[in-house]
Amino acid sequence: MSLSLVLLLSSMGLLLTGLVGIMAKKHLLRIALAFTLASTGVNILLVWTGYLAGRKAPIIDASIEEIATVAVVDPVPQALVLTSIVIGVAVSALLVVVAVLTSRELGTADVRRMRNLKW
Amino acid sequence: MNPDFLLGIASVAGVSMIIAAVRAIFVRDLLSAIILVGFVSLTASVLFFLMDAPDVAITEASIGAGISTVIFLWGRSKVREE
Amino acid sequence: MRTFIAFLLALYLVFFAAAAFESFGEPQGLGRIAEHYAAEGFEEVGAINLVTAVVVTYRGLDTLGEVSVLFTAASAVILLLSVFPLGKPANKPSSIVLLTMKVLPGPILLFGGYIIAHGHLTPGGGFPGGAVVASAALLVLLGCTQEVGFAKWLTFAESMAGFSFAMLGFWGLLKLGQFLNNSVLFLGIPGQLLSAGIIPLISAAIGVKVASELSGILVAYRCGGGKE
Amino acid sequence: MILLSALGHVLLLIGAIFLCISGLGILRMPDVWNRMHAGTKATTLGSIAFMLGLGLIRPEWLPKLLVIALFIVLTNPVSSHALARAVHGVPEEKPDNLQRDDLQEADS
Repeated sequence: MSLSLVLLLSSMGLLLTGLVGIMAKKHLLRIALAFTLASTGVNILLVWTGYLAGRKAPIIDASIEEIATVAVVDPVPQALVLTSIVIGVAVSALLVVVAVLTSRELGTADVRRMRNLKW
Repeated sequence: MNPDFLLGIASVAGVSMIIAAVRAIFVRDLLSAIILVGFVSLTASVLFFLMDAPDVAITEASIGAGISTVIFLWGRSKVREE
Repeated sequence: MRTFIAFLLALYLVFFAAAAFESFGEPQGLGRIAEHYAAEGFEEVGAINLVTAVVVTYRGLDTLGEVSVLFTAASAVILLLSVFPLGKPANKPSSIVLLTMKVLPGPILLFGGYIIAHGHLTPGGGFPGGAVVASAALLVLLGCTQEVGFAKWLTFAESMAGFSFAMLGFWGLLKLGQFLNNSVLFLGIPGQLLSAGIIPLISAAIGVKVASELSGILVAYRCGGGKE
Repeated sequence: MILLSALGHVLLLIGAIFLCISGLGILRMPDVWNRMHAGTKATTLGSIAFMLGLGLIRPEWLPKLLVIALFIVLTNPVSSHALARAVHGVPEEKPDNLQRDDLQEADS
């Protein structure tokens, strides 16, 4: 077991849990919660693709003695995930608002009991 | 830092994160599920820090454990069910 | 039963992803682009924190697009909640919470400003700092029952931040022929607060934009949409 | 220097013990009020001891850690207070042996 494998397995497990929750749950807020879990798993997976064991954070200060290309981890996935987290919370806010308005309109938040969805 | 030490922290954080996520999916009480998802975000920020991504760790800690939890708590208090 | 089927389906999807990862394996070194950033970024943009350098200048155009995605989501929330109002909470906070609400947002705002201003030196930048500032706004919102004073400035702050981000980009386009070129301002000595060209300015713009959008969502939750 | 470091380690141990006791209290206590008591008082003391111990081991971190400790002192009781006010409105959580309820009269 290396550190990289542990990180990969935990991100995959989180993604799996989130997908199961999205597919198997019936309550709208629980689907939104599972969506948040899955997006956290994807974020960890994306940062993992730039992780190199034994290197340092991509901040070039006095603690880095060698040339920077062999001393730091990949900054590009981290920059991607930084924006992805903030967008994820805005999207889950939108999901929650849609779930609340739907439950107010139909009287239930359970997807099995939403009968009058034909239009 | 010591690699074995890092491996231990990562194992504890990852295992507790996955247990909390599974319980968040299958627990009956919605409030417990929301708090468990906040815990998952917190451990995920620990994992980000172990992956040498301190920027992402700060963002995940302040957003995942703060604002996201508040958003879901608001949704729980406003959802109407008969 | 339903959970089991969902588990099998999700397992299939995750194995699909794992097989895709297997084809290029565990990362061995930096990619070509990342190698360029790590080798030249220090001289090219003068920033110590490479992540902020990538977010703000190298991938600044992408960040502009991502910020507009954020704007779309936030404005959808505010629009939905102003069309379908849900009513306001009636509970009145106690005096201890009210006093804390007056004292604590100052230090939290200071910390958020520190994170934004030192984005090119230490871990941080526009996105984390904006989230911290939004949590200060959340603290203010928890202690109030009616309209809050800063709510009417959020739209103005948000649009000014977006406008200044785009204008800083066009400044580089006009002066040096490249959108979001970092060298339009002096690069300075790396490691000082006033260095790294326009990175602190763009970080401040991103921070104000993220903070105003997230707190706009929270204000809409608390007070039911905007006035307009 | 070594004395300061040893004192710091002792403070770390005290903080860890207090945090452990507070976690145990949250698990074992019977109702919300007791659990909140365990989760606030012991956690505050444990966190402050932790910060002070870490600051004695690494003296260059001491100002930041003191600021964090001050922040914990400001926020932790207030959050516990807000939580208690929220629980007070829930009828099921009212204790059976409650003699008089001053907060009820103050609210109404």
